[in-house]
Amino acid sequence: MQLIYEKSREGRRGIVLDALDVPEAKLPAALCRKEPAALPEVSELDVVRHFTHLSQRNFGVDSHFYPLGSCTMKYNPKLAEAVSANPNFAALHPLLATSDAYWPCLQGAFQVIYETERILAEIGGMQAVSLQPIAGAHGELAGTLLIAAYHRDKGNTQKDTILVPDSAHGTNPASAAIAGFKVVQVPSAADGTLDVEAFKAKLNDNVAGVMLTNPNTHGLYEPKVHEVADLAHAVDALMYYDGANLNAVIGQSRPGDMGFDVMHFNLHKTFATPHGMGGPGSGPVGVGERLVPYLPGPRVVKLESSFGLEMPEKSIGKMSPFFGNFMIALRAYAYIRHLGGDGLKDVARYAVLNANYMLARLKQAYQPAFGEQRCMHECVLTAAPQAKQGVRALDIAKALLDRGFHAPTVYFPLTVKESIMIEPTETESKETLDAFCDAMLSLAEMAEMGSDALHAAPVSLPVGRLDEVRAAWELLCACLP
Amino acid sequence: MQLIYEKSREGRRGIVLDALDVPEAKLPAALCRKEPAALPEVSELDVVRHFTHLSQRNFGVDSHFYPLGSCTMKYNPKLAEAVSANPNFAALHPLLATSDAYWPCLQGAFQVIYETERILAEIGGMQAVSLQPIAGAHGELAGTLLIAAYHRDKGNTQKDTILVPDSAHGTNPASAAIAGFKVVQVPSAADGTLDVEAFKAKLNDNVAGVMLTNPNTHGLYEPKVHEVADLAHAVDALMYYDGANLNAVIGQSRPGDMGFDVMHFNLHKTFATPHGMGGPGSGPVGVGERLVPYLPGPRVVKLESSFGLEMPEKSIGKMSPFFGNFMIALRAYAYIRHLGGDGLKDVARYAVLNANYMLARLKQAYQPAFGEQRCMHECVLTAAPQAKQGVRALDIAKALLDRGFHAPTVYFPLTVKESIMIEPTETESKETLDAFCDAMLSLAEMAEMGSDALHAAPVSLPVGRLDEVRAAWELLCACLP
Amino acid sequence: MTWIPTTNEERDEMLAAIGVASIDELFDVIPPDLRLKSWDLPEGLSEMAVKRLVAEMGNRNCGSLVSYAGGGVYDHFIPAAVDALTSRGEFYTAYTPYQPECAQGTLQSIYEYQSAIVRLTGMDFANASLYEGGTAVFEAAAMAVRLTNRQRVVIHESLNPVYRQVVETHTAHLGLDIASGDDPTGAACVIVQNPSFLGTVRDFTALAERCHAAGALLVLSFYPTSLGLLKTPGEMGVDIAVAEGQCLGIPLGFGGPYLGILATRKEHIRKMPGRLAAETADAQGRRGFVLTLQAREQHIRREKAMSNICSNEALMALRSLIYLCLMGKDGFLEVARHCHAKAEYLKSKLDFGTVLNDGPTFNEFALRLPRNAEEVAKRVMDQGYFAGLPLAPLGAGEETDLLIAVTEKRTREDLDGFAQALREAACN
Amino acid sequence: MTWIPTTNEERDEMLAAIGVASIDELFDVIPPDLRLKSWDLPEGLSEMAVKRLVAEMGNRNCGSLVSYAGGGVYDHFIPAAVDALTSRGEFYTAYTPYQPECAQGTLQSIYEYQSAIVRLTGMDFANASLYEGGTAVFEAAAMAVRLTNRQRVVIHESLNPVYRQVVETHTAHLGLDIASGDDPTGAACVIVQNPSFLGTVRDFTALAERCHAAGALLVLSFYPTSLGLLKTPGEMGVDIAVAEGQCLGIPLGFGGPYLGILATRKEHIRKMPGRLAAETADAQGRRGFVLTLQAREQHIRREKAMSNICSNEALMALRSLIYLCLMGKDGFLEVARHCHAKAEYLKSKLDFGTVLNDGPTFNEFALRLPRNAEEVAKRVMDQGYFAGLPLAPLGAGEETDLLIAVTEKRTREDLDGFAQALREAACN
Ligand SMILES: Cc1ncc(COP(=O)(O)O)c(C=O)c1O
Ligand SMILES: Cc1ncc(COP(=O)(O)O)c(C=O)c1O
Repeated sequence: MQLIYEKSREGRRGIVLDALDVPEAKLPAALCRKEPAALPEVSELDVVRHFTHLSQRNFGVDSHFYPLGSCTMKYNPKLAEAVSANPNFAALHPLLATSDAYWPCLQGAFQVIYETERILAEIGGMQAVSLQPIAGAHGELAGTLLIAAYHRDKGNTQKDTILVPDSAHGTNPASAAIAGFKVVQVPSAADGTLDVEAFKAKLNDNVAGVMLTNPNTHGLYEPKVHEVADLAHAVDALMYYDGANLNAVIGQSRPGDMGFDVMHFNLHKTFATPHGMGGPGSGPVGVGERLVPYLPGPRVVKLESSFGLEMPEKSIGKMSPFFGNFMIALRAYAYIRHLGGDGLKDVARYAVLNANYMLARLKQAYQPAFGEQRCMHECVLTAAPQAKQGVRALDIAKALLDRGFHAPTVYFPLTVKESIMIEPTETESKETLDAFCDAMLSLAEMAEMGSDALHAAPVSLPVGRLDEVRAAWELLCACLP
Repeated sequence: MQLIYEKSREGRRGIVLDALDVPEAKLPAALCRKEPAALPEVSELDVVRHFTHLSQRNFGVDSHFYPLGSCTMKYNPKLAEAVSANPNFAALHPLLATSDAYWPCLQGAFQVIYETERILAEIGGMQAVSLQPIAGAHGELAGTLLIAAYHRDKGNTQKDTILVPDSAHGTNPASAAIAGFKVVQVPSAADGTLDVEAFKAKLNDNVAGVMLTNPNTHGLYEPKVHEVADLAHAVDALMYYDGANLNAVIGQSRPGDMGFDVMHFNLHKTFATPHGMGGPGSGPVGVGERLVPYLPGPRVVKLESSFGLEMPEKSIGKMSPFFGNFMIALRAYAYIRHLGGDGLKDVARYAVLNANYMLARLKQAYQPAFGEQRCMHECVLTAAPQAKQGVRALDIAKALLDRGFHAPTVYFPLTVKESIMIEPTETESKETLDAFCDAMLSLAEMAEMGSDALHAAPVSLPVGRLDEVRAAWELLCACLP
Repeated sequence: MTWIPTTNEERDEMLAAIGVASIDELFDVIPPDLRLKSWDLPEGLSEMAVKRLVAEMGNRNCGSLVSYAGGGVYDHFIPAAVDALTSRGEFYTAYTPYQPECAQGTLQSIYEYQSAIVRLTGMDFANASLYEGGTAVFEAAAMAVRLTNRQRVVIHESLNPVYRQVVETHTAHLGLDIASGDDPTGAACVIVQNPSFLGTVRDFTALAERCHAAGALLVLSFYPTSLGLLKTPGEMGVDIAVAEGQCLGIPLGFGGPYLGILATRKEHIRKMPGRLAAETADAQGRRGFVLTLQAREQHIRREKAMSNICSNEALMALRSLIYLCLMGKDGFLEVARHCHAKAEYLKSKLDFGTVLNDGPTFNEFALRLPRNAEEVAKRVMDQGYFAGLPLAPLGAGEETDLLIAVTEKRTREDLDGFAQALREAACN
Repeated sequence: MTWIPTTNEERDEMLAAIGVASIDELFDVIPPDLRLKSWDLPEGLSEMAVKRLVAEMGNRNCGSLVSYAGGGVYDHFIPAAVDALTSRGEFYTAYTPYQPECAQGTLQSIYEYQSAIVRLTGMDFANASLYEGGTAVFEAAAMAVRLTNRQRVVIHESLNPVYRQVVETHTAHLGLDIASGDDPTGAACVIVQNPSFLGTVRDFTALAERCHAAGALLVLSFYPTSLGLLKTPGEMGVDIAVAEGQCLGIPLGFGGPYLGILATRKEHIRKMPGRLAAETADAQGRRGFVLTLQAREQHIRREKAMSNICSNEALMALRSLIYLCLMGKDGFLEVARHCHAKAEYLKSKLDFGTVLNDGPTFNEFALRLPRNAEEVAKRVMDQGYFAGLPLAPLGAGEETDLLIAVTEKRTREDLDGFAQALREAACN
């Protein structure tokens, strides 16, 4: 398919403005660019067809089952999209909030923020929540910065380390490091949960915080999470909860009750806001009592008869310039209000049911990474048996594309060789799960028979496997004029 | 692909309402249905995926060049769609207009109707326009009913016949017949235009009206149209203009000036409103002075300082219950206001340029139906040379689908054997026209070489050629529970 | 302002290929005296300016009023997924499926729509769509005339008076005898509506039998939402069932586009107007769908066609199909239940007026007020309500009569507020 | 209320396959003391009720006011095609292109976006997106620290004070020395903004040279729309150019989602944060696109990654790409020309105030009023305007100072009306 730049024709126009109805004005030439930017010269129809065709080269949840482990690719309700098209929100300028003269005109937006933060706090078992972080990783950064502020304030100058399990998502160590902490890794036990003895060995007075997710990235609930929290708290280390896996326990077990002091939510996972080809997400940060004074601000507060803004006493400041990805929060708010308390409880129940069903069906052919254990909202299998026949997890993934399914996550978590991590979510039907399992099982059979076809997959898509080495070598990252 | 009914699972739910907040009410059982309607039981995601997949089995202008002759498949601007999403129009109840108590609340809608009718009248060279007809054929019906009313009013009781050229679109004779007229066909001359001598022979005192389109369905301008009009008027027969081909002459030559008394516009052709897989369209009827008193009503009129409604003196009544397809007219209004007078002139200019360019490129391989004449906005070729090799227009059409183009109109007009009728419209680019011509020429080469592949086409789509005889024989027109 | 992509250079290349010097030359065939005589049109405006212009006009409609107007089209809830799906370009920028292989999306959706209507109505066949509910009544009458070869059409008082006007306009030149009442003797058909224009629910089974005994057909205009609860046309023995499909996920839009529904019995199918999709297969046996029985249609039969309809309302049929799928078996029933219960609740609050219906009603009823209905309407407009339809201007009641419709969108709180406002406006 | 499709029967079949008696049993791993302690959440509401609820909240924002607020995000025109295309499910319901073969739509669009940013800025490389303009400044600073191994970051007064706060929050625990001014000595970078927060346009070429001479980098925060006219970061010799991309077809949306843009020179590419798409081919030689240089990223390098960013703003990058394509070379320039000319026109009408900028401005300027700016703002709010941003609460001016931004959406008539309203509010 051509690039839009290759479709450009000199002099062709898309959008045209009205003639200027005020006098022309000129800036000094020295301040001006020499040549107009070489943007494509295309018609509106060129643009519409081009991007319609590009879209047709994508799998999305709207078109395909998308069991991408750790990403919670659930159905993105059209209600939420409709609600966010409301111009009374969509056209609202965020900096108006900097002057209280304008607050009377922002009450609806303030209320959305206030209520969403209250509701998320209840869901997480937290004291308060800030919508400022833009994505999950940004929530982690906010969290680690809160931990740093807490210790700085308490004079805990020696606390320079964050403990992270080896199964953690890459953003956890990265966020801690970006915040300014040393990162120390804690190994997992053979059963896939945190090795508490190893944890104890790493825990010391320098530890400022511990980042966990529960269930962990092996899809397993950490049964000793409270013990770990107690151990951490004993050395005044704070517990961070990576909310990426909240879909497994929402309405069942709250991070706050597990002993966590700070957490983030992934609105684009648990709360069904769209993933948008890689974002926008939204990663609100929630805190227990200890960290409330440090929250990012300004915060929406209830005044006498209206909403207004206030800076928390010891705020770490602004994680983002305004109120985070407000329009994403608005979608999540619509999602939550539709489901309500009971509906949200069912989310985890059916997410876990679906994952266990798939595990039960697939474990005959693919080796479960952690024996006979049941999983939570996702299951980790390995293609280790298949690899012996020369068929790797990657081959299975590619072959699934040809069968009309998005592939599961492969090669993550890094702790499991040839891992295949399947997260069906609660919005998929049994017949979809069955069709996918059938495909997986038939691929396992093909692998066993030593079929070479799996190495050729995918064959039904616009391109086959692409040469990544060449890409990195040539580094052609822009089409130049 | 499965039917949505085949995806149904007992007890599965899509949209759920809130619990009823008023007392339950019961209707007498004798008035109630025995069983609930067997509608599908599916989830919202089931529905979204199903219809996303269905859409992917369609060609549309947004995705494909669509040179379907006589249908003016031009680009449907997104502006018009955006404008029609405005709830101040989209949620407005049409019957409110029946009480003048509500008129103050309908001024915006009335203004759209008033202005659109005024503008269309100017475009057609008509005195007045009514938006009531729902589609082109309905406009024709309105027109023939207007002609009938005129003659009835004048006591022209003998006028029971409408003359229609043999090249006319099927709706013309059908509309005249549905209105209650006898239809007499007038043959075309060998050069593709109306045979004036033959016309004279058919013209007599019983003729109530004459239906023409100009350019005619051969894509040729009728140079003697005014002579024909004079002849018709001499026997008090009125001239009807089928506006389906207005795209060829908009801003160049107006039906009113050509001598027509009544016409329809196809907003879904000339004015770029979407064709919606076969509708909705909109077919406003325009009239010259003579027919103004008979127009469908009520009509939006300018009162002192506002808009209101009025029934024309001798109105034929209501062609449709309300104001026609108002939201389609609103789209057309946006289209017209964007282009303005000058922009509309260019529409015909480039539509005609594009068609002649294609004719020039293709006439080497496909026989032009009418010799060396230039065409207007569409050209009629024939696959007669190819048919001798056993390759019919249908085969060319199907093979084009495999090349990523919608097929031109084939086997219409009925006057031309193996006709291929190509209408590129003004919104397509030269490179698209070239790519299509290249494909057509290469198919002609294949035909010449006696390639059998053309009979197998299409091979790249979800289905190959379908068995129409079986469909008519088995008549499976609904999936029953 | 333009959507034309052609650059001047490309234009010149094309002119050269054609062998003319200018575009104007291509228009030389037009005799000079037929050239443009007047062209008094506004100048082009940017997209931005058009958007603003239309938004300003929209602001001159009272978009925020809560409406109790019905009379055949209703303010029902439309799930967001309906718009999200029908706005896909592959649907709305396609046309009639002349090439079925690249239009299976369209054709399967028509087939599924036909199936939904058949399941809803209990009839045997449904067509792919007609223009809207009023012309659908005309099409049904014309079909009955064709089927019976009789020239008399009897219209029952239950029929929407606006639809009757549409039928009269369309038949003005046909020499038919359009009569009132319900006597089928010598008639092609009797046309009834259920619920009636004033909202009354009836069972027309007995009339169907009388019609058939007299060799006439029974045509029923129904309200699709009501079929969540009400006896179906099929159960009543109706021959041709027609409807306005707006209530099935289509915006009010000041009158259109809407959806004409037509369903009939097997024995009448060859005289049915409109398109029809049917299942078939390709040479490999893969299921596919095509348009069938096209010999009924204008593009083949010309002046002998069953109807002149060509472009119909396919996209609206798709909307209604998606709506029916989203609501599903249970949801569709719920909507009807809610509409009915809420209307009954409102009725119970309006004791200052007299309900005029002589039988049970579904979600709409006629109320006689102690004062001129249009005056009352004006007053409650200021309170934020469209009170319903004054019946006098519709020729369907006295000056004091108001037609009030209630949908599932109205909450108890809404209804209480409206009842109060109406009471004040009508009684004070 | 639910989006769960599973029927009770299916649930039971699945439980049987798993070998448990109930869903609850699957949660047995959770120790009883960690079970839900509180769950005080509202009850579920239907889609219809949620829509209404949110619409009511929306009505409590003043959606119809005409806004002259800027300060980094602006009320620019967004062509309808941007929404029409980005709302396609295949775009917005996809995720990170982990499987490039089924994500060529995503990957090609990222590549085309990167190309557009490179063409716009005159830089060598652009990444696939960052969160938004403020955190993008932090990422640039962190990148400069990595590249230079220096610990001092100098922030020029031209930078948006809100962005400075964001940088300070993010660097609080890094032990960096955050200084003010423009002295590059010993600095990792100097961070400037063009136009400045108050709207002044400058040429930073000389500063770039000074920076490079001192071994420091120059980071520039730019306003994409202004690059229709203004000297590019590339032309100035900037090392890292960052921007808020909201002006490129993204709604204001009370603060997000927006788009962080980052572009840099070839020599810095391996220290760049964020994703990067590159061209390559498959075994058959068909062109395709993949993510590349992933060893910079968290999922591979973990605590040693260039940034912790994972989900970014891909859909917003797509919006900006579509916007830039629709506007095209000429249209994009036109927008800048109009913004500038209209702002100059408004400026000329505001002679009752003092323009505070010490140089030319693009489309935004700071005005000193004869009266408290917030009071004036309140008054003109009643006339239907957001007058702009009072500068005192932003710590960027006196109580009398107002920051006023003008976009191509304002007509001369708008500007005249606003100037008049402002005059009355400020002077009477
Ligand atoms: C376990 C886990 N933690 C954190 C993240 C980071 O979230 P985000 O991509 O929103 O920054 C992810 C994202 O995939 C994740 O799976
Ligand atoms: C020449 C001609 N006349 C009339 C019509 C009928 O218009 P509509 O389909 O809007 O009823 C058409 C439609 O294709 C046509 O091409």
